[in-house]
Amino acid sequence: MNLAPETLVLVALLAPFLGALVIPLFHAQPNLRETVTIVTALVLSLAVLGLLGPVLAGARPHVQIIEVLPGLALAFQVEPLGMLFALVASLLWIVNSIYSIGYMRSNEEPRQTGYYVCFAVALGSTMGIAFAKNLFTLFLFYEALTISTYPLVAHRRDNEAMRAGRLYLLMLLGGSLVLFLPAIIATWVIAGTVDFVPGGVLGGKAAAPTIALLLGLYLFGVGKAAVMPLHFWLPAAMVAPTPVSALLHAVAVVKAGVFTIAKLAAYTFGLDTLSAAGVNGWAVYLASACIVAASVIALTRGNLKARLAYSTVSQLAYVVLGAVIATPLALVGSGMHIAMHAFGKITLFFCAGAIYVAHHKTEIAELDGIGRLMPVTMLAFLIASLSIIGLPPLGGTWSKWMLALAAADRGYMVAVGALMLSSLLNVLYLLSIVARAFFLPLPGAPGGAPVKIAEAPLACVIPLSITALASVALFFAPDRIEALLARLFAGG
Amino acid sequence: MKAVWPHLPALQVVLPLLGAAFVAFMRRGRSAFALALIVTWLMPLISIALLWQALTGGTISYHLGGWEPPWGIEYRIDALNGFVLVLVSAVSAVMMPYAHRSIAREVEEHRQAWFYCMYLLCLCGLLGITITGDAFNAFVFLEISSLSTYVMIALSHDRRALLSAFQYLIMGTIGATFYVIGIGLLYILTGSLNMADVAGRLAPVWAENARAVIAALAFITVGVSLKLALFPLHSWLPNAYAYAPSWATAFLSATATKVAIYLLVRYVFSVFGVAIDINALPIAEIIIALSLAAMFIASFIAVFEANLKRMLAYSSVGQIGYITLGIGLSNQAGLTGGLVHVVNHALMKAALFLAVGAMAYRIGTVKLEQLAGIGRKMPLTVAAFAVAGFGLVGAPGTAGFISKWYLAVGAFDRGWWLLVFLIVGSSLIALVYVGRVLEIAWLREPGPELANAADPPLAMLAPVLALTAATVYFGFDTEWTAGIAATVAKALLGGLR
Amino acid sequence: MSLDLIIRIGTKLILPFILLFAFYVQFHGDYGPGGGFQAGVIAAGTVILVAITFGLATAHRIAPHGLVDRLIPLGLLIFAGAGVAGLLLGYNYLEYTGFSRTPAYGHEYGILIVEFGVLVTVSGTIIALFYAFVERNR
Amino acid sequence: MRYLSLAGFLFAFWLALSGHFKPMLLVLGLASTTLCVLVARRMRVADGEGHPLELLRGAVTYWPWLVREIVKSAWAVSKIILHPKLPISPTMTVVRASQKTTAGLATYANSITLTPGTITVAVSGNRLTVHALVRDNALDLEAGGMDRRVSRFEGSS
Amino acid sequence: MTLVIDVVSWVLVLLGSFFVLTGAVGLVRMPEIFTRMHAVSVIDTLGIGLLALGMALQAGFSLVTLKLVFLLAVYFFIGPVVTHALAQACLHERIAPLLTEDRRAARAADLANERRPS
Amino acid sequence: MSTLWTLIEHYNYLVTIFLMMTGLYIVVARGNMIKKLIGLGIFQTSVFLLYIEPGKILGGTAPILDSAFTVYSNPLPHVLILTAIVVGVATLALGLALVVRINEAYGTIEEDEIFAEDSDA
Amino acid sequence: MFAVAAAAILVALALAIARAIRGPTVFDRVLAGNAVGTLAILLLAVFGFLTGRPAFLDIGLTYAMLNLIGTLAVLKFFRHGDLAYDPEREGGA
Ligand code: NA
Ligand code: NA
Repeated sequence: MNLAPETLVLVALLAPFLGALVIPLFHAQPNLRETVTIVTALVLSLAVLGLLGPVLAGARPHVQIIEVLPGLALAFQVEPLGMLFALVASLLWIVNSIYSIGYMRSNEEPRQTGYYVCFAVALGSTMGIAFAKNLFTLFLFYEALTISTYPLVAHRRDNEAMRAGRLYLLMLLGGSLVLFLPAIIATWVIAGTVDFVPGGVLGGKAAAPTIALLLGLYLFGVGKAAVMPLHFWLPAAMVAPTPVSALLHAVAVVKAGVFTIAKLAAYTFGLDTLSAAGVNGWAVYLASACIVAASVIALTRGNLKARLAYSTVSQLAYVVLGAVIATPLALVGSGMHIAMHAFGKITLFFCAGAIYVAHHKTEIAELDGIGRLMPVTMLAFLIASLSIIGLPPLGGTWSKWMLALAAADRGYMVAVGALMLSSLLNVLYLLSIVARAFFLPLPGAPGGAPVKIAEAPLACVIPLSITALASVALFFAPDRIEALLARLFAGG
Repeated sequence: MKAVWPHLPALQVVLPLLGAAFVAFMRRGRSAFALALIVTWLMPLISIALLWQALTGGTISYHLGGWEPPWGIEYRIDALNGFVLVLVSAVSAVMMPYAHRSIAREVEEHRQAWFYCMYLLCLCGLLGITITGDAFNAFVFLEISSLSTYVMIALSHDRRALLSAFQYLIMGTIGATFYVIGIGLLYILTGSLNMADVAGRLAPVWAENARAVIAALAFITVGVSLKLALFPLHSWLPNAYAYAPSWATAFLSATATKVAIYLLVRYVFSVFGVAIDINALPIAEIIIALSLAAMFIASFIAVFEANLKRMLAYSSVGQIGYITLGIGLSNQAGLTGGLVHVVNHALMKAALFLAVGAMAYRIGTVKLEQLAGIGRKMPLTVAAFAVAGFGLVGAPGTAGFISKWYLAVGAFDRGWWLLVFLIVGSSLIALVYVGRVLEIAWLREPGPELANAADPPLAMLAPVLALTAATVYFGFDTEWTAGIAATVAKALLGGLR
Repeated sequence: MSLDLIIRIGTKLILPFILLFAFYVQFHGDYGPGGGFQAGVIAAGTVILVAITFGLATAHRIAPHGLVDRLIPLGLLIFAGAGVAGLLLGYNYLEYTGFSRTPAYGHEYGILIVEFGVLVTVSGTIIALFYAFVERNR
Repeated sequence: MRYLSLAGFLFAFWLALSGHFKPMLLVLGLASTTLCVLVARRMRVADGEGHPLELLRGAVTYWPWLVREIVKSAWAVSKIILHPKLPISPTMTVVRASQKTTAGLATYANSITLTPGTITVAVSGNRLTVHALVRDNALDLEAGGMDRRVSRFEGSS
Repeated sequence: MTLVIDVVSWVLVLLGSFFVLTGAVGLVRMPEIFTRMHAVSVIDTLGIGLLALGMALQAGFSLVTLKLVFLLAVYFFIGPVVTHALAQACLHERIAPLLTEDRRAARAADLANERRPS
Repeated sequence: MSTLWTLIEHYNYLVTIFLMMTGLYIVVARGNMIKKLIGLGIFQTSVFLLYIEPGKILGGTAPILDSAFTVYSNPLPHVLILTAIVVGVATLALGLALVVRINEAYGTIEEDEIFAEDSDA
Repeated sequence: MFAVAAAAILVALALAIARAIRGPTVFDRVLAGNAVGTLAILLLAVFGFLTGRPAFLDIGLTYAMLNLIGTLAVLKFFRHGDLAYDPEREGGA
């Protein structure tokens, strides 16, 4: 099958939405229903993978659906950053789907049909974001992603979940409407276009303070990037089922946020414009502060998922940092960190979910000795933790290294310091869990006595093993990602 | 066909009038509905032909009774009112099939024929206001539409509708009287009632007696603003919309206020604007301030309304604020935004009110607390509500986004950054009131009282879905909405002195 | 109280003249719009007078409900129909020039027809309102 | 006959009002008159009471007499009104009406009312209850001068 | 001739005005409803009549004059009916007329006696 | 002095404004619906006076019976007043009909009592 | 001459209005109201003569007729509380 890249773009965009339409038809046959999900995810991944070759070869497949206003179109174009994001999201969706089946069935969760529908719509929206040719298209799918994930966040339907859902909707949709949209319109008014153009469209169109203001609007307006202090929604959303958390933290939502920031830096502001005097300095310091502050807060959380959530807030700030440092190296680091963190964090969440499925434990204090009950899970947890911390031989090493290098390059020593301090804090808040799991005695069991291994169902364990192994694999294949991202700067 | 062609302007108004007369002879609601349906479906054919003529061949002038203007009454169709004619007639035509079952449920049997008679009169009045080029004739049509509206509201079986109709009658009459005082002053000053003629004669009068011209402008603006429910002259609207028969509410929200807005635009830009330097007066500032108040205060009240129809009614007051804001901005993008929101809001609000009417049809109430889980029972209806509701929020992919885009660009073009944030910020309030409904409708479990609820019959469902689809369609293809609105705005602004 | 003699006779005496006066106003409204309205009011007044002095039943005998309710749309039809007839004769709406070979007469006839429509509608409306008012508790 | 006469009166009324003798208006006048007569028939108003054709002949002498009476009593009432002491002596009384027809009776009662100073308050059979501004007016009526005059007017036909 | 007409119409109009004023004064001065009716009847008869006559003389014999006469005639037919209805309504509402003498009872008896012998 | 003259010359404006204010006041201040309608009627009446002025300016007169019959007459102010009166009468009639039905439904025509009754329900 | 008449009528109008306001019974008001109407017509007629518009006579005629109907209606309404009261059918009051 040799489809034109443009067709593949359309397939990638439409497959999840078609899947979402088909899933409810099999409401009464869960096995068929889940098959639809998996097939859809596979089709999506194949389509995205099919695009990789042409993009690496320098093609920029481009599809315009309709011109909404003169100069403003619903249009798509695949470029390296989006390619990477789409790849990560689509591959992780397969894994996440398998994991979902194990998790949702084991927990006998209600409303599963709606759950899978929303998931598919969310993935379709993510593809829209990844392939958007302009800010309008991106914004459209950005909002669709928020709306489609809202029922997932409120999945439990109790008061806490509803409150989290409301907060989620208000902060993401609200923030995007109040800050992001005006920023887009301002870009339109200033630059006369909102297209993503290599080298940016704002260069020379406005004074530095205006650009700086615009940067602020974007940074805070793109709420999915969870830049502090607009990050509350993310910890609150922990009430959702674990696969949803994985979706939020690794597959789609927050990644869409930081991806948007990175894309804005490369294609709307342009690195030269962004790194000019008086534009980005404050943002670098803000990102650095976020990195440290979120890590410190993570340390204080006793709930496993909450700690992971604040860890995410901190790690997202890495990506933002790279974007606002605005050098090619920093941007490559950013893009790479999107992928690296995705695999690491999804593993951690899968592990947290597996612990919940198998033993209904959510607090870190309850995890004493759990490594003996769930050795595979906790080994994966260890691998992922090391990747997040940025230690070799794991993928996270490279992205962190590039970011630190770029910061030092530009003389942002505070950023370098923040990165180092954060790594230290990562060690503390992640490895302490691993240590507790393996070295502390299991409560209620006599010391040293052999315990029966009690892992979560295979549908949970296999995905988390795969993602953990992928984190290792990524350490050895950074050049592929770099090659892809290097295309960002390869002559327009 | 050829013989009919030149007389389309007359037929646009006369057919509903004749229809109303025939319907009045009927006793049964069913046959009355059938005739009303036929007449209503003819309307868009005529109005589209008229708009096409106006766009391709320039302004149409039809002399009623063969008398030459300015002495005789002239029907005058340019892009602006052709556009409004198409809106009013097309939206009515789309929603008409819905009426039969809904009205049968909400209006007593022996009054249904009477209801359709009033509806046709109202349609005649609204189209008349839009099509006529004569200020006094517009007043007559205004009153025809208003009087029939009062009756339509009062025909609801809810007794509170009577009080609402009465209050609307009081306010509406005051508004119409203000309007007629305004045109009376214009008549004294210029000796003419033909809008175009008045515009031509006003300039020398302005030089001589500016205060009187301002007084006329003020009277007309206040009078029309009452009709279009510009904050704070909106007090009649929430109750009238809440207690009228659901279909009537949808019809009125989509057409009546929009026609009043047309009248305001016509006077501000085509009559006064061409003769006097309208920017020298503080009218834009006043309109913008009131619009902002509407966008925030009325929307805020909507958040706390327990009755869904009242909630949407307050939302209308807020949304009208966006339209008048565009008028107040009076630059290319802003005016385009205001005008395109006339269409977009009409589509969205019609869809919303019809969706709510479908709920009323199925479960007999529109109290929010009794709608828990209704999304499960009436999935398509609530989905339509959601899409149109997100349109109100201005979510991208809906027509509402296009409106807000233009308005914000208009504010930027004026250099008013803060206003941009107010425009988008107010949509947050819409997000809250729409989201509140959706949360209850989708995320709660349905109670036993919803046991028999289901999506309404096709004749009711189809208009809801069609309008919702239009909301989405015009969020992407804007050639016929924003495109024409931009043309109109350009012509209006180009005519300004 | 039995029907008061003086009021009864006074009413009987004056009624035909009131009605004729209505027609006079109708046809002498300066040939312009307007006459039909006053005439309609006066004509309706005769029915109201009958109802007041001779009772509602008598009024109903003279102007039954079915008739009154149909007068309103009938007048409207006459009014709009005359206009449409103008259209059919190839002139603009409400242009009656075609009603006669002499345009001025045609116009005159047109106005007469329209005014008659107004008379019918107005009298029908007022009588209907009167009936609605007096019958509201019956 | 009565209808013919009514038609005559109505048409005369029309001509007086109209003042135009254009054929079209005359036609319209005739049509209106006919329509009025038809309606009058439907209303049953043009009977002996409603269109007292018989009283026409006597009217020539009766009316001038009545006008004279009105002038006299109006003057009298005016004097009373303008008199500083307002010398009124309101009196209610009952007078007998000797007319044979109801039209005649009504003529008498209305004549009393038309003359300032006296008002017919009620009619019951052939008894009229009258309110008079001064006692003398009441006594005059009781004496029956006007009654006889009206009866003669009635009888003359 | 015109002079004569002028003078006569002058006199008529002045007299009419006088009666109109007098009637109005009576309307205010009279103590209660029945007596007030008498005052108004001065306006309704001589007031209107003389003024109309004065004006008719000024206008000469024409359609307008004829019309004026018709107006008067209509007034003469309608006026007493209205007055009578009002008086009757007052009595019915038990508004007691202020009387120096009520001869009703006595007169009713007299009339009854009168009839019996005949 | 000249101001005074202007005022007197435009007495109909003064009367118009006076009637407008009176009518509006009654509409706003009275809770009785019939009184509100009366106020509304007064308010509407104010307009008729306004249209008398242009009649003078344009040299139009009220319809005269024996004037020559003109086919193409201007829309003289009296036509406008008449139309406005028709509209006003129709409005008041409809308002009255509504009040009658309100009285049937609520047993009162005082606005505050009706509000009280509806809030109880 | 007509100015004198107009003045007299105006004064009379004022007096009649005073009575209409003072009442005290509704019948006083009806009486005074009728007088006001009559005087107003008279005034119009005088003005009509002053300005050469005898069309006012038509107004006078209209008024006279409507006055009859109106007064009867008002009186009947006050008497029976009901305009539809039928003396022949419903017998004594
Ligand atoms: Na609306
Ligand atoms: Na008398």
